[in-house]
Amino acid sequence: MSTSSADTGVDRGTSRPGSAPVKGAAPGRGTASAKRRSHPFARFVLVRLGVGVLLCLGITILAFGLTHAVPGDPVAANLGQRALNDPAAVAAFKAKNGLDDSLPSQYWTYLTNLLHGDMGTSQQTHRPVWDDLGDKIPASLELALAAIVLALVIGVGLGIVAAVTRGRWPDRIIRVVSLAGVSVPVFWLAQVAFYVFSFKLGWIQAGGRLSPGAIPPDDITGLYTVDSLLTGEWGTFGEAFSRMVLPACVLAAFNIGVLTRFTRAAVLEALGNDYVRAARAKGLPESTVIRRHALRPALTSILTVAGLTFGGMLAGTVLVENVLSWPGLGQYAYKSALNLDLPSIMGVCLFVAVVYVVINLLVDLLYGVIDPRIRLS
Amino acid sequence: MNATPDASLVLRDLTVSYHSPGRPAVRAVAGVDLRVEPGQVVGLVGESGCGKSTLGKAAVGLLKPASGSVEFAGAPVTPLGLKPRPPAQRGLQMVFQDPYASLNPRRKIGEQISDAVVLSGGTRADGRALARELLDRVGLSAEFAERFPHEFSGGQRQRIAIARVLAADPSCIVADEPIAALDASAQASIANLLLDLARERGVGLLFISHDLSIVRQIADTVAVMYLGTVVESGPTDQVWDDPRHPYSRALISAVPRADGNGELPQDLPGDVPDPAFPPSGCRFHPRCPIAVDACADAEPEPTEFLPGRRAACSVLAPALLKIG
Amino acid sequence: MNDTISARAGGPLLDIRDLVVELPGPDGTPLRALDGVNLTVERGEIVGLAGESGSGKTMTALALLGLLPQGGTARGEMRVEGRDVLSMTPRQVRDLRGNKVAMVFQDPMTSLHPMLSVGKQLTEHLRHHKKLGKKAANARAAELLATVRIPDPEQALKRYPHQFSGGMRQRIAIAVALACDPDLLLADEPTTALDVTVQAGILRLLDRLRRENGLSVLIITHDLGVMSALADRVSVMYAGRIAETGPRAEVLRTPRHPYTRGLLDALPHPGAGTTALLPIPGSPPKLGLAPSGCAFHPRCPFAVDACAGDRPELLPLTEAHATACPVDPLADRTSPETETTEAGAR
Amino acid sequence: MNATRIFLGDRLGAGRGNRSDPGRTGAPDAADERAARRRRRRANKSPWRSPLAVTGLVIIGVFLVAAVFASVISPEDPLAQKWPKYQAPSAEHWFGTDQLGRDILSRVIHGTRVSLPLALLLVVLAMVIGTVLGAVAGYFGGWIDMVVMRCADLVLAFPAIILAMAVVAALGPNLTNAVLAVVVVSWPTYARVVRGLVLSLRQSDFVQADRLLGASGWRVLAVDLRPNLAGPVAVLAALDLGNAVLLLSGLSFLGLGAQPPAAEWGAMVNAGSANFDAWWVAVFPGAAILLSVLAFNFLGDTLRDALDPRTARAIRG
Amino acid sequence: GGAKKSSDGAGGSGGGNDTLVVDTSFSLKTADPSRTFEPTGIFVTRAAYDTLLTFANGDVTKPVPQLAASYEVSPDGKTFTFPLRPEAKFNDGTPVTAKDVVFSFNRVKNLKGNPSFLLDGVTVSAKDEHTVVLTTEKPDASLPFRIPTPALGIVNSTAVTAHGGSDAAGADQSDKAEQYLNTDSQGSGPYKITKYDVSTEVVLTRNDNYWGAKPKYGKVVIRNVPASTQQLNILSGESQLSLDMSADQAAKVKGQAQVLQKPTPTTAFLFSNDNPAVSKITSNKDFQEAVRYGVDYPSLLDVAGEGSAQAAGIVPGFFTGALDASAAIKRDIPRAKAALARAGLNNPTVDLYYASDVTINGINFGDLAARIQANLKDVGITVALKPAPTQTALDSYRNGTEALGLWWWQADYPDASDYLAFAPGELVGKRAGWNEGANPAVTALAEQARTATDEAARVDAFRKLQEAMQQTSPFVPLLQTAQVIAANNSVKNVYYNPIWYVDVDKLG
Ligand SMILES: Nc1ncnc2c1ncn2[C@@H]1O[C@H](COP(=O)(O)OP(=O)(O)OP(=O)(O)O)[C@@H](O)[C@H]1O
Ligand SMILES: Nc1ncnc2c1ncn2[C@@H]1O[C@H](COP(=O)(O)OP(=O)(O)OP(=O)(O)O)[C@@H](O)[C@H]1O
Ligand SMILES: [Mg+2]
Ligand SMILES: [Mg+2]
Repeated sequence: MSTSSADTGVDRGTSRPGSAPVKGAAPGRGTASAKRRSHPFARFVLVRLGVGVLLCLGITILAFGLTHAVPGDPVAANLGQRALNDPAAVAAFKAKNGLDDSLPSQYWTYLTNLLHGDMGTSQQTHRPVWDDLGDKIPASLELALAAIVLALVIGVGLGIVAAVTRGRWPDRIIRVVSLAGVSVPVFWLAQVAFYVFSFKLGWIQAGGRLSPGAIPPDDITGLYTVDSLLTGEWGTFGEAFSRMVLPACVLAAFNIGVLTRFTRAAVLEALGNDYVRAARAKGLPESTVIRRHALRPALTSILTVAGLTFGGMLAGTVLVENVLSWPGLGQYAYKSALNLDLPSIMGVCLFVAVVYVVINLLVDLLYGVIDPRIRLS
Repeated sequence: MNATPDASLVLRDLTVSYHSPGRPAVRAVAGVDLRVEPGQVVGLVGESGCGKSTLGKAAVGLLKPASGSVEFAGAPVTPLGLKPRPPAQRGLQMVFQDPYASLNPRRKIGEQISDAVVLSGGTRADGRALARELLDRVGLSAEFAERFPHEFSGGQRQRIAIARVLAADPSCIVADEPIAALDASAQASIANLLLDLARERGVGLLFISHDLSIVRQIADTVAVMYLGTVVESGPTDQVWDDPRHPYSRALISAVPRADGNGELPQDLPGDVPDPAFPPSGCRFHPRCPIAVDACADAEPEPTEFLPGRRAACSVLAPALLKIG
Repeated sequence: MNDTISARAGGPLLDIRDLVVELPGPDGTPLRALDGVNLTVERGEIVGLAGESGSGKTMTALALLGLLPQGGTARGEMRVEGRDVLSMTPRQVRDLRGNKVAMVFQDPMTSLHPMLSVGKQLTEHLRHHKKLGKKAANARAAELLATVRIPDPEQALKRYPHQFSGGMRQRIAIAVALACDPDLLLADEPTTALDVTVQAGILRLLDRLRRENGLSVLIITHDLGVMSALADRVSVMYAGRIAETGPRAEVLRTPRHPYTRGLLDALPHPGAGTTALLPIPGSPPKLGLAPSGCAFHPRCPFAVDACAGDRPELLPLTEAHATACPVDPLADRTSPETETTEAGAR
Repeated sequence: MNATRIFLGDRLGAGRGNRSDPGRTGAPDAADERAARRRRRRANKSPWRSPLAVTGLVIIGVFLVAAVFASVISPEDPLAQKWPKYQAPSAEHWFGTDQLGRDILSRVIHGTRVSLPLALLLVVLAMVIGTVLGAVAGYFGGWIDMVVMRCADLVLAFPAIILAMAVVAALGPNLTNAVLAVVVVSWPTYARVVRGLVLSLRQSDFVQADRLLGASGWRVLAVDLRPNLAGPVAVLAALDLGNAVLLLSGLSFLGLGAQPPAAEWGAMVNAGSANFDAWWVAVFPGAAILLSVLAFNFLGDTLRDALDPRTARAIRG
Repeated sequence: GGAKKSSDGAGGSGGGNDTLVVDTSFSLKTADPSRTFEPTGIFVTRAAYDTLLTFANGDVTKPVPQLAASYEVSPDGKTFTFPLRPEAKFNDGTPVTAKDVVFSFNRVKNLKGNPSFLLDGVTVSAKDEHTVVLTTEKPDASLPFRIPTPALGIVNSTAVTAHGGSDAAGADQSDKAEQYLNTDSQGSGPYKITKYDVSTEVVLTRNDNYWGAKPKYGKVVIRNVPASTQQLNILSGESQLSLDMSADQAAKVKGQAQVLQKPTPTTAFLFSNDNPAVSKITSNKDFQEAVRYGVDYPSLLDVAGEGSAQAAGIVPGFFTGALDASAAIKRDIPRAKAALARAGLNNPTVDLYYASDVTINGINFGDLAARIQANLKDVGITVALKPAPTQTALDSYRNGTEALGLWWWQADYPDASDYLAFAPGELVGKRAGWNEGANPAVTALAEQARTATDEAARVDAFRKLQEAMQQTSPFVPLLQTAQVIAANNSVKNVYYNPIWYVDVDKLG
């Protein structure tokens, strides 16, 4: 030990002008700043919205670049065998669809039109893409919503059961079932389900959202089940509902598997928290402990997965809608891709991006609702 | 092996800020002067969140100071970028608080210890030999070199971490609460190990802790930190026996003693304020038992009232000087 | 003090006899975490339970509340006011929890639910156990917050844990525990995660509650300083057994078990100057791997051959003081073991 | 499908941040050394001994053998159109015959040679690209991070299947094009996970300690972080393998992947949709997809248990 | 059963109902007749737009009057006069006049859409308000066979003009009436289009102003349904008519529903590119012969299913001028091998291009290609399959760069002259690399067939042409597909029409 008295090892701390005039009295600092603190969340949402818009813009560039760079010729796709060899017809087609311009100028035209709500005209349906999407989106949305609700109810339920019985037989069975759910090829499942329930047993009518010729309910939301309920058309509701059962179940299978697995993991993680032990130590019934104390924190990760699976459901709808002839976006996207119908492909991509952004935003907002830490800081 | 005499660590008016988006910058260290000589043990104590770790990291170059300077062995310590640390600075090392996080869980401990050798141009074989030697030095079996960290207890891991630091042949070690996560008995043995290093090898030791009693036991000098600033410093026994700053006093009288007397420690109401919104004037004034109105206005200058003893309190300053 | 209190009540408030707790090991075989623990807490008394990490302090408290980790089993006797908890139905145990026996956990940062308001956490069990209405429960909750010295209790009810500092949170956690007027508070390292200044406040709060409300507390800690400040009686645990138990002053001043003594020696001593600390060599045995005989003997400087043989029983030295060491270690305070680098060398 | 992978990654990342309790992990004291090791061995092995893992391994083994020895094992030439079409399963044709009178069993066996290697290729490509980009983005941060992660965002918001469909429609349907198209959209999962891991590990004490010893940024990535990334990435890849099989067979099902006369399971399922009365045409190849994906998922799950002690503990209680 | 209540009370099934449900796999792009060229579109516009002439009861060998009361051909075969029926009315009640016909035909020409070729070289004029005159540049015996094509349906010129329609030159740019016509048909046919969705459903409602016999069904729902579901729906009674089942499926339905299996005017053919620049191998005449005799035609019929027939020549069997079935090529492996040997080719490898995403009358071209691959393997030719979605495949097909191509040709109108496109230098000929001057003899025969006006001369010319092509062309006609039409037993009067499937209005 060699400390000389002259050299204490600690030097003078120099002072500098106080940086923040805010008086940080320790206790109760939440009250005064609670209002100011809600702003960051609103700003966060706004920022996310802005980022979302940029993302959509990026998507249009990406989609545009990809679809226009590929060597396929939309002229061949959209003119018949006869007209193809008619130079006049080809020229007319190109001029009409602006295929002669340079790529950037085509993109610019697309973008300016887009800002005016014009997504171009589909080359296969000869209708404005906007109208096409307007027709197809509700059908797919209805299906996807039904599937996600189904998946949430079953998936979260099974997940909780598995978490609570972890290591015991219900958990093991649920584990295998959920793994099977994420492993089953959806197109095959659709076929098998169709074969069994429609073909062999004749229980379920498939194909279309309503029976042929039936008049859909008034267009309020575009979702037949909801609209028919709103207008009180019970018969139509029954029909729309029964026709949705099979495709929705098939579409939900994968997501049930995913949600079960994540719910289980999230609930298990939550159950391992000290505050759950603390809740038990309060003498609360186990059901309350799980519902109020374990499920709530698990909900954030369940929501994330639900949001992502919902956004990712399009892949499923392409397959399911094609097998079970559901007149939705999936079929439309498939046809558009096959026909290199560029405006339609762009439209679908843009829509998917918007859904992605909206879902993410929604999930973020819901985080705020669920978790006060996010809402308040 | 012995550190060069000038291998001291000098912090001058060090300020470190954290910037996170959407929040005001947090000045976690707000102007600190500190000096660690070779062979000297300097204790740094303070409540949680007062900026001890921040200071420690800035001292070794893991954080970039907002202002002020850090010097080691006469040369400025450069903040770490993507490039390897200059060899001259490798004599300045750090021991971390959490023995579970400070070892790579997926690499054998022998390998981790020998890194220092390899990185300074030695061969793997040299490194391995040194690792065995150092494991022995910190009181572990040389065979352990082939094992992974998860096979060890907290105390043993902390020894391994120290062995790794020793492999760089340091002349100054910053130890950030190296014993906080350990049992009393393990705490004692790690504290002893570090103390031995300082004594035997002449290594300077900046010993960061929130546990006053252990600092009291091993440090030569102590600095008491409050909300980013050093409020009092001086030789350990003097500060302990005769704390002047009201905060040091509160801190010391809050330590319960295991003497069986049943005395309740004194409490200090309130908490350390959020460093993002520090109180104006003397940072301690909202909790200070002797504060006067003026304390809210001016930040007190540290006064050296006895040789090697300083305190920063404007209320006491005149009295202190008189005593001194 | 003890005498008067125990005389007033019919028997001890808490009486644990021969508690054995087994936990499933990684491969499912049961391992003994507690191996015959005896412990009593009288009314209005604060009992300290000390010991190194992993010695089974927390398990003792959890066993009492029936909250052992999944697969854990408890045997023996645990009487609260004379009723054996182990023979109660799960429902009866739940009625006990948070009601008659409440618990405060170590880390106030994690033991409060981050997503529920303080008010909700204070009242949910109050309403469950005491069948109070919302209004009454809230009033009581505000009262509780005032008791634990939270400023502006009415407002605090609406806030969330993250809006409070660590010390405040621990006060809130204590308020939560006190909500149903429990007779016994199990405090599992309630101050370990806190700064000394804040710790002092919490210790004072507990002391006040004992004095004012006659609350009994079982305080679990590895900090002998805390023990010395607060506890009336102290039990020291090692490897799932009680090594020594007795009045605070006797145990801390004249420890009769080498382990207690080792713990004390490892602490820095005011007035001892900058001398080396004296760690206990080695580390405590892992779960299920306790050595035969006296579990401490491999680390014990006083060990004799016999120590590895039979398991030493807890033998009374005086009326209140007992130790599980047959070797009398009442030698001088400097132990023969002074090497500091012993730990882990074996 | 993408969605799951992302989230899965996040969870893997989160798992690493978890700190174990001081004092819970034991020391290898001489006395308990042997018992501890024995138990460790048993504990380490157990995930691989679970029925799930064994089933997965057996199925994968069978498929691998089938792939390697396809021509030896399969009873017939998968392309031979020698038999009457649409024959129901019989002793002669266990799985029946298809619309061109080919033996479905032989085609299912030969299908292993199409789906599995390409799924593997897809996953490996995505994994390598994603891991490298993610590690670089996470470690070096700044604008590199910005660019990489914005690209990842963009690609994640882009509907993979549409991209694949459009690319394949334009470049011609074959599985290699499909693989390339899907790689373009599947690397971000890995990039995100790896970036998250690197971000959390980069600040970890052991990395800082290594930096203090003089390690450069690259060395930290290569030496310190690589082994820590390997586990989570392996789990991710194992679980992704199943998704890849699903996606590729889905594209084939839509007619955008494997083409006649190749024996590809998805395309075979599609052939079955032309004639539901001949259920066997679709059912057996579909079952092969299900089984192989299931097996990959079993293995992925097991791998995660084995690598993440926390989950393993939770599962075993 | 599919009896379901729907809002208007018209259920899907059961006899005596007013609604007819037709299931088909949609191939539909527009309901504007002047642009229509796809099977489903033709089916739909046929019901909504009457034409000057038509084919009755599925007999396409004889055009019969519809909007025209009769027609008259000038002796030089270049002028066609059509007096219009005075009673004919559009669905809004206004009469059909010569002005409407002129407008409709000119619009088809000037829209330059797929069907505009139908009026190549044709000039239309109104002689008076009720007489239309068409003149052609060359004698054209096939014109009366083209007139019934639904693309030449007569639109209400007033209404269409009012909604942006144009028949002037430049209509391809200026005409804006398509949208309007998609939702609101303006024809004089028995039905009106009341709902139109290109990918799901088209609904036809009885035109109460129809000038002819009232159709039985008040409402016709045409749904886009995959073939597999069509089978199910027919069996369950949810639909009454199915247009796309395969022969294999038809076999399962027989007995429970009426099944019609008729040859169509769609010929599937294979070609070996005649252009040496594309392939040295396929342009070799001996190689072409090897292919011709190497294909096992009956085995292809097995893939195609019942009802399909080997195509002896390129012209479908039921058209005048078709070759006799007995003249068809038969597989001759030794001859094929010999030809290959002559060509000096030892186990050549060639690429076969085809559209992977089409199913024509239940025949999957991928399956067909796989079968051909197997066939040619027997004679020592290795075929590599090069599938692509139709749009991409069409690209290479149109550019004539395919070595081997497997394609189909569907008659645009029921006359052999439509098949002259296969001649050297013509539309399809060029795609097979059979360019102008490649075979002057065949070109001469084709010209003869084109200009012959006398029935017997035409038949003879077409036969000669096809016989010549059998020996020297790069084309190998494979088969004529079969149309399966399945109908619920309650539906009467089902006739197959090779151009528009069925006359919906005639169903009873
Ligand atoms: N990465 C960071 N970003 C923003 N603020 C930070 C960061 N790290 C620390 N801080 C803040 O800086 C202040 C000082 O932190 P620091 O870790 O240095 O304290 P400490 O004295 O080491 O505390 P402890 O005893 O808890 O370790 C704290 O208020 C903390 O919230
Ligand atoms: N969930 C669990 N499963 C299995 N064993 C456990 C579990 N929790 C604790 N243990 C083991 O039980 C033994 C007693 O643990 P306990 O928590 O009671 O110790 P403690 O004295 O409270 O220690 P600390 O001071 O670390 O809190 C330890 O060996 C520990 O490893
Ligand atoms: Mg710190
Ligand atoms: Mg504990």
